[in-house]
Amino acid sequence: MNRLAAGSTSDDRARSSAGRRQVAIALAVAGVLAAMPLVLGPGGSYFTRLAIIGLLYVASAAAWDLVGGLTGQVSFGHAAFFGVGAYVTAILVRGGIPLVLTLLPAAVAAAAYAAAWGWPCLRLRGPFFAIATIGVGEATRLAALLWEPVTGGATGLTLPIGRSSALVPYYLALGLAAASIGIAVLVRRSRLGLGLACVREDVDAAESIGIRSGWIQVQALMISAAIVGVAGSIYARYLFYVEPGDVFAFNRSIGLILMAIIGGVNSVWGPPTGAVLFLGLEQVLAAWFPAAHLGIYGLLLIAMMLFEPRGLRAIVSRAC
Amino acid sequence: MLFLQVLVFGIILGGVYAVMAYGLGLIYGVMRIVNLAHGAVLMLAAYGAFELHARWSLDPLMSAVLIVPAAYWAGILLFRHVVARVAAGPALEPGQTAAMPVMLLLFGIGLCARNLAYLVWTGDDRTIALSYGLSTIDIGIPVATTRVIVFAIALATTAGLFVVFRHTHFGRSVRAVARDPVAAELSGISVPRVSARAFGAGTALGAFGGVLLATLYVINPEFGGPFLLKSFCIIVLGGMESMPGILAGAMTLGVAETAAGVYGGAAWQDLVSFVLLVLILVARPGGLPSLVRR
Amino acid sequence: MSRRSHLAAVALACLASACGGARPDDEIRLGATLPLTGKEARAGLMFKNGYTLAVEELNAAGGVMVKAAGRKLPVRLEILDDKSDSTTAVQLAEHLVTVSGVHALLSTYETKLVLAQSVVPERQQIPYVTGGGAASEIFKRDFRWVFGLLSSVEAMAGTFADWLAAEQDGGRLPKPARIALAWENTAHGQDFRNGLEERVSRTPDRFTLVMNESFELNAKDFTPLMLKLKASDADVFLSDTHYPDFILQHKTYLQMGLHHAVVSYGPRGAERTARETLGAGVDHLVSGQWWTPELPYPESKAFVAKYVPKYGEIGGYYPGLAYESVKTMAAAIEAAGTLDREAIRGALESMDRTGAIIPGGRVYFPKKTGFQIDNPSVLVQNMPDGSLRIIYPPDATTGAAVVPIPARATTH
Amino acid sequence: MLSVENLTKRFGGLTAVNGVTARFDAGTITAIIGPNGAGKTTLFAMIAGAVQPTGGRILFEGRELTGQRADAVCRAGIGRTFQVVRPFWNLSVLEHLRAAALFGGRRGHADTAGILALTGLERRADDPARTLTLADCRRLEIARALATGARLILLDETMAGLTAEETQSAVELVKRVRQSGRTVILIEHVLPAVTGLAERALVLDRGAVIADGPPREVLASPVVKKAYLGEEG
Repeated sequence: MNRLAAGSTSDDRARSSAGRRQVAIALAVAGVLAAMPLVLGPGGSYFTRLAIIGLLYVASAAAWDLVGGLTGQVSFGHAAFFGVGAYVTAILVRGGIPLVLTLLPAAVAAAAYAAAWGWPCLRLRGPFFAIATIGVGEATRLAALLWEPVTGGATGLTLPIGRSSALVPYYLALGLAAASIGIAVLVRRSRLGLGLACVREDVDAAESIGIRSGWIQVQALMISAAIVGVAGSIYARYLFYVEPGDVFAFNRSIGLILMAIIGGVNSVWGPPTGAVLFLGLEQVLAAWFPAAHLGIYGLLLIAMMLFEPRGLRAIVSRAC
Repeated sequence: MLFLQVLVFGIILGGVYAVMAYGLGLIYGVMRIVNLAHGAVLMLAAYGAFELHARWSLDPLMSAVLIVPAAYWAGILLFRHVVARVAAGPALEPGQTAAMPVMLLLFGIGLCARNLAYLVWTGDDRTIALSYGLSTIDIGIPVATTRVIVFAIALATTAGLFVVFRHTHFGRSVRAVARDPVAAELSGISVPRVSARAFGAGTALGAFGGVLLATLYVINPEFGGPFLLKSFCIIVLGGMESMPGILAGAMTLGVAETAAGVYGGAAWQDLVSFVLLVLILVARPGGLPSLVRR
Repeated sequence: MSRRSHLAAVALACLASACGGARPDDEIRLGATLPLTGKEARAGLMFKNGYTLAVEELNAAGGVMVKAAGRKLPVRLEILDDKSDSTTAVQLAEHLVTVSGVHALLSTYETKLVLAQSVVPERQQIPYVTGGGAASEIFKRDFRWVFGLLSSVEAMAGTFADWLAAEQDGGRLPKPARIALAWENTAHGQDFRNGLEERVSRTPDRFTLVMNESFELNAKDFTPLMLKLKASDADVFLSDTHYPDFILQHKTYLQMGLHHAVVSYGPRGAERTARETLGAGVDHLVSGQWWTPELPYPESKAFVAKYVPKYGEIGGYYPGLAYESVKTMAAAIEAAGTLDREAIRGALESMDRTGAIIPGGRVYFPKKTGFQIDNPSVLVQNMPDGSLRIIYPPDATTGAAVVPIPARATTH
Repeated sequence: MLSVENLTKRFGGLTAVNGVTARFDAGTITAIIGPNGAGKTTLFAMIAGAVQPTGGRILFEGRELTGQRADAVCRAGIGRTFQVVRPFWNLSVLEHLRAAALFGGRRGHADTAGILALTGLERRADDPARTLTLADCRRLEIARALATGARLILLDETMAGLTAEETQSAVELVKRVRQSGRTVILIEHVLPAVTGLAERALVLDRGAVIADGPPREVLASPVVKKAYLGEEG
């Protein structure tokens, strides 16, 4: 099924019933997840913590795909947004502002940062955009290391832990994941989504029908960055500790790419599914093959590129 | 006087940076493939030099004679059986080129190589102790002998590559493929074969760089990462195509880093390359027209 | 399909594991995560050896006496691999507490991992002893459950200052001494700088800071740094580095033909591989350690005698601190006489144990530092014959320091 | 409607278009012809905003378009097709029209049904572009340009590579486009099609206009014959 944008290749009625089924499944999953910590009680805190990370993965992967999939610009630098969000929250919370009030500033800061470097870099296509994002990501990490008065340098910043419960970041993360998937759906149905699809297919042709290719891509990057920024912000509250080497880590950006590739780029459900699988894989690898986790990611990537670069989505749709 | 020192040390550092970037530049220039496994090639070759030195006390410059051809053939095999298959396969999305899958594939290969290094050599730091490792040559200021050797080799490599590309059949066919694969195919050049050889040559150059770097730096599985990122900066600075361009780019970066370290703070050195990378990519669309539009 | 079934599987697994919370108290369960893979794997493994050796030693003696149980209880230690990753270190610590039901936690290694992980004991209210995290940032958060066996890096810088002052008083260093400082841009480096800056500003008659530069981890060129060092005309060069940067930095130092009365790369310099690489270039370097196998204390010598035949060469302070962490926790449990967390915590807070293998030989957790031990570090100097000489603290010295470093005959 | 004044483009030392001045009136079909390398496509690209001129001006409906980027030119009311077809391969025909209508300047008020009927693509409306034939792709590009609400359409070799039958229907299509009130400028190599279609032909050679007038007269003129023969002979 072609999930591209508003556009519609298949029969409308079938689509809307499939859509309704998807919404029902999504709501059911969300409901179960929402009830889970309450059912598990205090013994479930391991689950809760694992789930927070998983939900942040889901949210970020779906957001990454707005740029990497829908726009077709593979970003190796999304950790920059995660880190900016995390730092904004850390700094504000240390200044005595309640966490919830820091989410919006984190989103805005990440989006502004995205606009600042996205505007020039998004003119580049394919591998060049990718290389530029590697540069931006690493430059951001190094700058954070050097900007000690604000970021605490390599030591980073600790957040006051207070007596608050792990459920706060859990529900925030759940909300963010839901919002991120919701935004992924909405963007794909909107004018913006259609324009991005055109830009991805052919920049010149897209411009020939009046699409401002630069601006429209910046919009996508900003939305994506805002979501990932909020994910970073929740992460800061989850870990109570923010440090450049962790929040700006290149591996974070790579992780997002892997998630999207595993699930299938350019789809609403592919990257989130990939995120869940990635989390599972991480846990399994940590337990069973601790010495080989890098290599297994590598082999997975090689195998996917050799046999199905379009990810699980394509495998599933072939099987059905 | 200080400025002169910055210039001299910067240019010599540029020689070091050039040898690490040639392989990446060749593969990109010919096939438009961004070889994210380049760092792993550097790292494995460095370990190769380490092993040969540890077992048979072979000087790295001698071990290059063994490692470089091995890397050439490994590159050719890798290209034929893996890279070319992905390049010919489907893209992430139908209708697009397979550039991203190839890039991600090579990244995956790099991950595997790093993991392999952890398994074989552990995460410990290794060094190659050379009799001349600490000696210096006085050219008004004392300069490390190893660096001067690497610098001289960098110049010689550029000259050698220049000759190869201009005056050999292989070089001419590589240039033809780089200019226009379709036209090359029509004029009777076997593009797959030339591409495989070019990939092999790029891998061999990378391995050569790795061997040379092993004489200067501590070796561990993460050895390649920083070099890969700097290499990007260099080939972008150098205009992506030509070997003299890479040499010039490397020296520019070397001088820029040294100047940043001396006139700014030592900690700014690494930042320089990334900032330059982004600035050049973004600010020179005229000079790099191929970058702006597909 | 697979999406849903996978989610269900994860959920089930979590439910199943969550039920395993309560266990009988017929043994003492300790838990720790360690970086057994990833970039800190080498230290992680030595930590594991140290932990394991101490636990074996306790169990060989029949376990640890717990008064409430009326007998000695065996100790069981569960170690998980956190892959040198802070998120994993947190998750797995949580797992140890809630799923494995450990009575107390020992820590992972590496300051940043400990910074992240130490939130878990505080939230779960479970005693936590760390021999792997030194950053004072860990202890500045008013935590009640986190106890540090490593003196802060600031304190280590202070030890260097104390020793330099002693050399000044012996007339072997000028007063004030001109110090050039280089620090890696990591938590360790920052703390080292903070400690030294504080001492310099407190005793301006003794020290002046003529260079204060940071550098990135795994740098590829230290020429600019050395040019600056040369221009600074210092008496003492103190640098705080990781191993790869130490090698490259000192190589550049030697190649530039620099010379100072005292040269130190913080914790580096005593490694056997450093001498293989840099030869006589490492002679007289001074390094600061939280523990070293050369310490002349009998307890320390006994530990080394047991460790080396079993696990081989000791490279760094790691196994010693790991060993001491287990010993400290066991002592606290014995003193508490129960496995009650609050009681163990109380025992840690009021602990003042002697006979430890770490420099100073005393284990105590002062409240004013946020329960971080405040012992001196041990300073070691490389001798030209390849031996190591302990030159500080005074109760552990094995010879006099060579200050100033004699000029090298020629520079090639 | 459109006028270009002294339009010039140099690539390095090469002058692709050299001081072209011309006016195009509303409701007409003008063919731009000339041998290979005459600068036709460069001239088009400059009008469409894809290439920025080195010198000269472009005026459209009295507005200065010189220096505007392609997307702004489109929103000003000029639509185009490409010499080598460039549809959005993974989008359906209808999505092409919807995107063009949404971004082309009229905010979605395009008569998509009418355009589908005009271009004969009704039956393929839901098919992705990658499944269309070359002739249908050409139609799709015209439909896409129309859906932007363009009043002036630039057609770049719309008939190249088509069969005789397809060419005929393409000629009909262009006529229908004009009848719907649009102005058309086309580059064409298929000369018989030009004579049956355009009122006026503009002949370019080496970047300059060498003839201008009704197609039959122009093609008969000795200068034009020489230019073509010189190239092809």
